[in-house]
Amino acid sequence: MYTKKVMDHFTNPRNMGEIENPSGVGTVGNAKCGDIMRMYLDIDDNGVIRDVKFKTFGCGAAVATSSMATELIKGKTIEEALKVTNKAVMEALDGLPPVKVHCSLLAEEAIHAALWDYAEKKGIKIEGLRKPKSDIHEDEEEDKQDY
Amino acid sequence: MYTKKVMDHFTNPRNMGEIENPSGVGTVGNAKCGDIMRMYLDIDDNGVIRDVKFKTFGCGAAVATSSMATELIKGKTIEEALKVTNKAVMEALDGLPPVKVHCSLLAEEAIHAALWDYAEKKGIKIEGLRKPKSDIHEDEEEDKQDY
Amino acid sequence: MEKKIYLDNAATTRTRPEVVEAMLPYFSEMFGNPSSIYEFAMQNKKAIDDARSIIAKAIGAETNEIYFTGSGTEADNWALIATAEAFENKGKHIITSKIEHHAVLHTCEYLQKKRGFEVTYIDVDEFGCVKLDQLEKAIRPDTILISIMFANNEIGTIQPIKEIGQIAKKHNIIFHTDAVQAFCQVDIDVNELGVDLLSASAHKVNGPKGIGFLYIRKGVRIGSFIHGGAQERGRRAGTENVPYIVGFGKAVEIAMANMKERTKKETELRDYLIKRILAEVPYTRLNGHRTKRLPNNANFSFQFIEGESLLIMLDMNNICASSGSACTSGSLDPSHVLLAIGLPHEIAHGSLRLTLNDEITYEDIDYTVEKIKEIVYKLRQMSPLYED
Amino acid sequence: MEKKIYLDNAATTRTRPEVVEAMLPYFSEMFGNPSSIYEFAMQNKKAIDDARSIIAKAIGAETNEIYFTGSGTEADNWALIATAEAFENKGKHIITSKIEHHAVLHTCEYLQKKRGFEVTYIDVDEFGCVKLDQLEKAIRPDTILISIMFANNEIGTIQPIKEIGQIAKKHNIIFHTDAVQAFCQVDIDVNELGVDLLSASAHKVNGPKGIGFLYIRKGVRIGSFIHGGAQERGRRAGTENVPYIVGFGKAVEIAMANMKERTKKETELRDYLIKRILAEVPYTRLNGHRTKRLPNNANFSFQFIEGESLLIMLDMNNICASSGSACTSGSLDPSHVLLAIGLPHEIAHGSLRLTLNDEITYEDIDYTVEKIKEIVYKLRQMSPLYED
Ligand SMILES: Cc1ncc(COP(=O)(O)O)c(C=O)c1O
Ligand SMILES: Cc1ncc(COP(=O)(O)O)c(C=O)c1O
Ligand code: FES
Ligand code: FES
Repeated sequence: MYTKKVMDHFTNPRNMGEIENPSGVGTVGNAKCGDIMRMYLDIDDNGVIRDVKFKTFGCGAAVATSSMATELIKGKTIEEALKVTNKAVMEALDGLPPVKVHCSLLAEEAIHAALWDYAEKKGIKIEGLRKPKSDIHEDEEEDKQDY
Repeated sequence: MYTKKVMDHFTNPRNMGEIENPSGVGTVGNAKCGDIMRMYLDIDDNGVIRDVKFKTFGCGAAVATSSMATELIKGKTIEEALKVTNKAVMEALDGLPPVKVHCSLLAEEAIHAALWDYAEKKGIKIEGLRKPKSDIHEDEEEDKQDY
Repeated sequence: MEKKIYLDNAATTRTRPEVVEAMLPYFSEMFGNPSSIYEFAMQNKKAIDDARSIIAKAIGAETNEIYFTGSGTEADNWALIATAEAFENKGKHIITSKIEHHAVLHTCEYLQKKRGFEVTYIDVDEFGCVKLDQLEKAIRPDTILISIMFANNEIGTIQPIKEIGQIAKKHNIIFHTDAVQAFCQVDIDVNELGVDLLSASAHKVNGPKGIGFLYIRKGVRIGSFIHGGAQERGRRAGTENVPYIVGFGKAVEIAMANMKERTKKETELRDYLIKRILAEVPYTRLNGHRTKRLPNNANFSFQFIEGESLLIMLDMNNICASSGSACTSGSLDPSHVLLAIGLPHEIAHGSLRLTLNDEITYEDIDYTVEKIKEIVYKLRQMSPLYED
Repeated sequence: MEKKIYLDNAATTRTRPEVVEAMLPYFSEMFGNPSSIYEFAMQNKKAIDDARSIIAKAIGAETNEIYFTGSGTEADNWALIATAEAFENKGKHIITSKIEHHAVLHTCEYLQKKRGFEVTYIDVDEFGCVKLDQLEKAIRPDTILISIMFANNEIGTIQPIKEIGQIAKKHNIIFHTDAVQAFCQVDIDVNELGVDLLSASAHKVNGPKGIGFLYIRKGVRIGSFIHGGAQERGRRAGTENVPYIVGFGKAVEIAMANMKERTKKETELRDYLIKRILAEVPYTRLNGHRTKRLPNNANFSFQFIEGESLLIMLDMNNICASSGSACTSGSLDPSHVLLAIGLPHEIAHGSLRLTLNDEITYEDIDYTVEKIKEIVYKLRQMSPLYED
């Protein structure tokens, strides 16, 4: 059901763990399946993401997308990180089964939540960042029959 | 589905044919399945059935019961012939499948019809013989589920 | 055992050895439940999808428009009952024909008696063709479904499906066709024909007994008939019969590959059989349409004789045949199909259906014709209706 | 392929080679339609009757109380829908439990939404046992059916069927039990238990997928669910799946013959597995009843981890297992059964069902326990819920 890349990131997740005293940390839950993801960011003074770690309680897709998402934002600026959408993560993983698309939203939201935490701590405003909901959910599938 | 005896009487029916100038002839039809049986009797002055022939348009069971019924009444008196019930015919054939029980009524009724014809021609009354219906039918099965 | 001449291929067919071969690995080796998550079972999901796409292609459908069922009968029940339930707010009137299979007729009866539906049964002409003008006139504002079989299982008549599809479309009514007998015997393209729902069954095309499918056109929103697990994309519950699905796929693959050649051969044999019987057995008629008929179907009425006796005697001569449809052989009523084409009761009773396959030879047909001649003669001698 | 340790026998089982052997002749040799009149097909009728009587004996029923269906799910649908239709004049209330299989739950939902029935879903206690007092209190004058499963497919809890039978009898209500998981695993005598309708499925007892049966007590007058031909004494239409019926008979014959020995062995292994897991994996609970459980079922919740990840990692180690029931693995909801026994959402998510067969060895169990320990440890390291 999962692609090779998903399986690779699932079995050998990159950047799994915690960061002590992170610049920002965000935890989001998926209302749809009850799964949870926490993202830790270490951001330097130039707004570059020096390090990123995650912890995930979730399915294979959730673990793999967290892992891939951290890879995609590591070393990037905040602005660049904001452009990493769940679609980009999925593409980097060679796709997810339709029923698992919503899992990838978890990663996107967790990054946003961690950035929001960073901005609040710093007392700054990040252009284009909305306050993340603690529970995310995707729009209803268009046609339930199609998966 | 049929016993050996039924198959024997079906493939080699006894007394199949017609009698010219019969003492009595009766034709009955089965309202249930549309099948038809005609019985010819040759009865001597002592009321003994000297010869009997039949013709049947019907299923294997109808042919076999006609054949067996003629065997059972041949050489018998009218009174004895009246005692040959469809049950007796069935027993003599080692039984019929439940769905075919009604076929054996055809033979019983055909004998009665031929005897009735004989009695009318002779202007006599035969004890215990009712006017046969031209269409016979059995009582409805008790439990349709049981076959 | 002596050689059997099996002329009852409309009742059921031999499962091809290649089909059995294809199914075998899925019993004791790849036996996983296709809904399971592990690799061992996921291969079965793929096997199912492959079969589904073979079958979809055979009727010009999309793969995800095919839903496997436990029989042709279940597919018919599903089509009728779920459509009735989905559209009963729009109306409770259904149109079908007098010569449908019992899988449709008895389901209609159920909808009438238990669910408050009204059903109009359209007449057929003497050849068994549904009367199109009557059909169109029967349409009412509350008509929600037209169900007309593709080809009849007794007399083989092929219906004007395309015309019916156009009528249904014009009036915006769902169109179901029971194609159990037609599938892999005649060309079918659901889009060209305007069919919304189509039923078929594997055991009529050299697949196993106990599996069928329902084609549901994308966008036709009917519910489930069997409720439970999320199999078949949530529309037909029950652990998938992986071996039979694979076998069905294989059977269709073979049947579609050899269809042209096979039906040509069968048509020739059929016409030879019909010609000889009509020429050599007096008081005999062909039932069904002379040309708009299934390539493998011949159906005769022999006056003055009764069907069961004929069948038993053919059986004693190693010829397997039937009079009505197999599933009603427990019944004593004359065939509703033969009555519908106007045969009187006694003549309907003396009917014989011979349905060929591509292994039947001219020799087999010659032998069968000779036996029929002998037996019909013998039974007529026995018949009170026959005066010679 | 490396050796697989198949611990998902509640999802489906391997079809026994002896069963395949028994079915084989009915595909390409004795392929006749059992409803046909000729000898060639009549032997199949007998084969069906033989299988039917083996199965009847296995539950203490009469031969003609067994009706073959296309799956366990179909049997459940039939029992519920036909009973609802037969008795709706008496009342439109049904009682079932919160932990039924979806084949029952979704059919109840259908009856509620589409057919105007009311359904009461009885609670279970923390071990998954149906609350009898609540059940009896739920009975109303218009209650027509009680449907409680014999044993649960996820947590293995065996229900007090005899007591429920007595309650049903006392109130003159039809009692159906879904025995798909219990059949051939625990002793069943329909008369002793007071069961009126019972469903089972072949593929859970080493038979093929796609065949089940419904036991209908003589005198319980419910109609058909699938309408059409006169098969199964007029109660279940569709050409009989002769090979699978024969195979089902064979599977039951074997399963009943070795039941005592097999379940004893499975129970020992099960208890060994449970003991080790509870002792060696911290933050773990056993779901279901400690002793009133299926001999081959073990179900655990591992706190802080999520089921799918666990299953995939087990799969990578050649262990086939499941979390909920296979047929809902497409769904993201946590198991309704685990929620019903009171587990919070996150704990329900981390559940693992291991279901044995009699080929599993102590060695297999030891290997499995070691792998579970490793994987649970690894996943907990990854979990934001786990603080060590
Ligand atoms: C308790 C229970 N009921 C019903 C079913 C459905 O049986 P089937 O897969 O044969 O439709 C299953 C298993 O799938 C089950 O475990
Ligand atoms: C026209 C037609 N419809 C439906 C069916 C039923 O198919 P199945 O036997 O697979 O239930 C048959 C044959 O039995 C048929 O000939
Ligand atoms: S199912 Fe919950 S994150 Fe994938
Ligand atoms: S069925 Fe008509 S007499 Fe037997």
